[in-house]
Amino acid sequence: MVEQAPAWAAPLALGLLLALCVAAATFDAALAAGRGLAGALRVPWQEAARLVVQQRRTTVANDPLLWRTGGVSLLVVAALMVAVVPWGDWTLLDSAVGVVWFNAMDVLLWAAVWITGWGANSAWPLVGAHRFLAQALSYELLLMFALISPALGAGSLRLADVQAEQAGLWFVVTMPVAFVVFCVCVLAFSLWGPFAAPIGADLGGGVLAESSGVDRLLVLLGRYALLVAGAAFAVPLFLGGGEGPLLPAVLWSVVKTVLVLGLLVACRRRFALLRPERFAELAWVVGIPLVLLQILVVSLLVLGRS
Amino acid sequence: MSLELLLVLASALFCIGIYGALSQQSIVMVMMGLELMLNGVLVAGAAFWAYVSPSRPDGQVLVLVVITAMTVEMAMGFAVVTAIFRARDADLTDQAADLSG
Amino acid sequence: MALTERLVRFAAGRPHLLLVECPGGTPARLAAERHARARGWPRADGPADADVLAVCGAPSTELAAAVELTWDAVAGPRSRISLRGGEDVPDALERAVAALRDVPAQRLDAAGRTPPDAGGDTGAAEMDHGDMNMDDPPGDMDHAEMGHGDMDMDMDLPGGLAMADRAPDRDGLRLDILHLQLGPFLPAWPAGLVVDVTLQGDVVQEAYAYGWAASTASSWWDDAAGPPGRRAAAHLDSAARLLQLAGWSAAAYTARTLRDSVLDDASTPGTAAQVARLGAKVRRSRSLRWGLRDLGALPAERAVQLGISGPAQRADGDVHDRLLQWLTEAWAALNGAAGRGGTRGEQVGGRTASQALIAAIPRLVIGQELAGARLIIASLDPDLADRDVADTIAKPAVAQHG
Amino acid sequence: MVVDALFWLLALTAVASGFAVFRVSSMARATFALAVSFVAVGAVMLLLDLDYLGLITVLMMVMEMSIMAVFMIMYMMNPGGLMPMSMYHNKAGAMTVAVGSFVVLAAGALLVPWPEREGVAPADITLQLGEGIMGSKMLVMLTISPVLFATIVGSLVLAAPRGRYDRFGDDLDQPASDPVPGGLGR
Repeated sequence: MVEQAPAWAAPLALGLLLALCVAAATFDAALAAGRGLAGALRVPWQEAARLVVQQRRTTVANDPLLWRTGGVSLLVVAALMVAVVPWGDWTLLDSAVGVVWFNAMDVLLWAAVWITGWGANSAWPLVGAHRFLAQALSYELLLMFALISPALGAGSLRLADVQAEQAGLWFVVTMPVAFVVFCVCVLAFSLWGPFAAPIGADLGGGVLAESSGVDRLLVLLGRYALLVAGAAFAVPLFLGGGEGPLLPAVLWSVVKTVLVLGLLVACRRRFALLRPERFAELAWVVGIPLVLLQILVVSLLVLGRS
Repeated sequence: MSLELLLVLASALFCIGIYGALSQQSIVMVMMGLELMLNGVLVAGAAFWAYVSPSRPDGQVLVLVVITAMTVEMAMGFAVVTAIFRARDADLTDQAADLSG
Repeated sequence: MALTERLVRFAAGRPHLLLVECPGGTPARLAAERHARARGWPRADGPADADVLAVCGAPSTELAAAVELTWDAVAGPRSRISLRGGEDVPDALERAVAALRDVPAQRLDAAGRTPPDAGGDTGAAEMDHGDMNMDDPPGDMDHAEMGHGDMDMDMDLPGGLAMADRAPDRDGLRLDILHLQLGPFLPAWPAGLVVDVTLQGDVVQEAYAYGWAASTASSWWDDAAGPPGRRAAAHLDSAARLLQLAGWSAAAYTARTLRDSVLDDASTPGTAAQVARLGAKVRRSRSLRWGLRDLGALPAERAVQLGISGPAQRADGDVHDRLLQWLTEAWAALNGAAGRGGTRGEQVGGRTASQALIAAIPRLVIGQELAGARLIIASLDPDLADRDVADTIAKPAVAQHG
Repeated sequence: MVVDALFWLLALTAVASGFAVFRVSSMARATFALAVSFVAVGAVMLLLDLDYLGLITVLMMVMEMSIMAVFMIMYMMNPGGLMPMSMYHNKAGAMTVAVGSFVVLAAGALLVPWPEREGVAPADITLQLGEGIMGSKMLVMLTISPVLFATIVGSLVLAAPRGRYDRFGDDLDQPASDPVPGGLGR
């Protein structure tokens, strides 16, 4: 019942991705200053204008090829993630292994962030890049298991099937741990909130310490795009996709995405930085057993049903 | 795209891997050569599955096993490099030639 | 192009402000932070993120050179202001915006700059590689004796960089080391402090802490003639900077706001309650405790041995404890507790409190990771705007090998 | 037609970036050239409808290359390739062997009469793999799991500088003395 969208929907989806990025940035600005939405409306645009006209910095003996590639690829990865998301009854790319697709795209970020930090040939960005790898080693297995849970519940790696399986009972009810872990992992690969250590203030900006102008804009936009992609992915995985009363399914998908996105964005103000060397132990000693238990519960439910 | 073309691609990757494994001095670079050789094997395995016996899972399982082998090779390789580096401060094959006759 | 011009003007409405504080520039920094907050200007993480460079206080000769390096690292359109006291700040910020909007002048500025590859080391003083190993004699390279087949050795790398030296690390490996100078200007960093570190990976192996000469008479925070809430404000300021580094910008924002209202009028009844609420919120935060616990532990008896008094000694614990101690003492000060000594402590054995804190830095940061070292230094927060401090710690005084 | 064009593009990318691994001077570039080669091969597998295996290849290999980059930076002198130098031995001999084996292998690929395709791919190719490894090829997977476990143990033993007595002292119940404590305060 989920159909392949026509080709002209691709720019539409990209536009939706960018619009949600702007919405997320506006919401974040509104939370930051505490001066309400009206004061925040201009902020993302001012910020973008500022970075567009700003000079791009170069450093001594940098590696422009890797540096620039890394900066762009965050946005590219986010777009590729969104491509397999079913929006209501439509999807751009109906992959039979959409869940694995998401995971593979997420791993591309390991390389993307690392080469961004490496390319500047400076100590702070490189430390930030290594910090991201440490963080990635901690969250990646959690993310894999969190992704497996809904796939196991639906008996399929295709997102359309996962979404269809939830008619009546959303997976967030039966697999709350997996949902929370998934959201944490989205924050982690988006370098957002408690997981912003690779670009943290304690490293003077980390990976971004030497970037300015368009280079910085692309990375910052890429972060928002990754948050949007993660939020959009949570909807078919855990929140029943386009299911909902009155509104058409596409709109329900968008509304749910916006809600998850708002939740993720708000996390930034709530928590202090979770430093990667501390997060590692937390993720492996507490997190992984928890998601494994969740998978056990899901397996038992699936067995009991059949 | 045909079986022959895929196999030529596989041989090209495999032979570049041979070149790297034979010519490089650094152990890490030699490992990259080995990885590239296995990359060729991946292509060959996938090609045989698609063009010879798609109805059986053997080709797919072969690819999966090769990917596993690559990770095992890499993990052990890095561990050995670390151990050698700690013991002798060396990361070059010429300095770890104990087995050479 | 008209479009560029319009974008520049539009963007200039919300420039990112990089505050560079020289010892003695505290009132200027406080005023700049206050006005920037009122205008909704964000703070820059570093020179790459900045549009306006505000130099607070009067830089010494060495600091002036460091200011120039930082200025070189700011990407255009850029403007620079110099703040000496608190009064001229609004005008100066207006001037900065006007300079950012002056497109022809910005074009001229951009045309006059040389790219870093041509000019050698033009990066920021605090975050660049130009200081990699410059003082090591050439030829002291372990690689040269290793017999690397047909490798040709060429000592000079492009851009005037030197090749990294090597040293044993804590895992028993001989790996590359990197010399890095932390300070004198970093966000949320004690003004004028410099810590030379030797890094392996991101682990600090050696550290030397010293101050760059200041030009003022005494610390603004400890000035007895100031308003009554100054002690509380000083602790809130230190706490805000540590919270900023710990990645909790919302709490840091609250702490800064409270600091400013304390400085305005310490006797407002609600303020003490708000400080107490902030303290409770910080105490409750589990993510903050996870991040800061067991970092830079300094038991009270050890602190006494090191000549440290004040909150750092009374906290009797790690970075997290010192943060809570500041908030507790700020609240106590607002409730009329007199407090002993200055904001950083008392003079012990001929050394001022800040001197003792600076001397303790190497002991605490060696073996820590770079980001952890920054948190530890922020949790000690020595105040270098003291002539005694500046005179006695003007050159590398503490050396310790890990 | 489109598939053919894509195949040629990906094949050339895989070979060119594979060769670049041993040609570029920067270790970071070498590592990620290898990663590009793997991604291209993964995409070729997608062209062959092997969706799952193609994506797994991308996933595993990009992850592996990112970790490899860290080891590169650790152990190689001059990892940035800023200083001109070459780290080869017996370059000519290696090239001869490589070209020779390519000629033999490629001739074999083109000249051997390969068997005709038998059967058709099932509708769900990933299901075929899953049933394969859980059914007829179960023994293979059963063999692989102890190998993987042995790898984990073996590589840790080789690489870790300190055993548990170094961490805990004689009394294994007390908290570990690690240079950087973990998040749980154990």
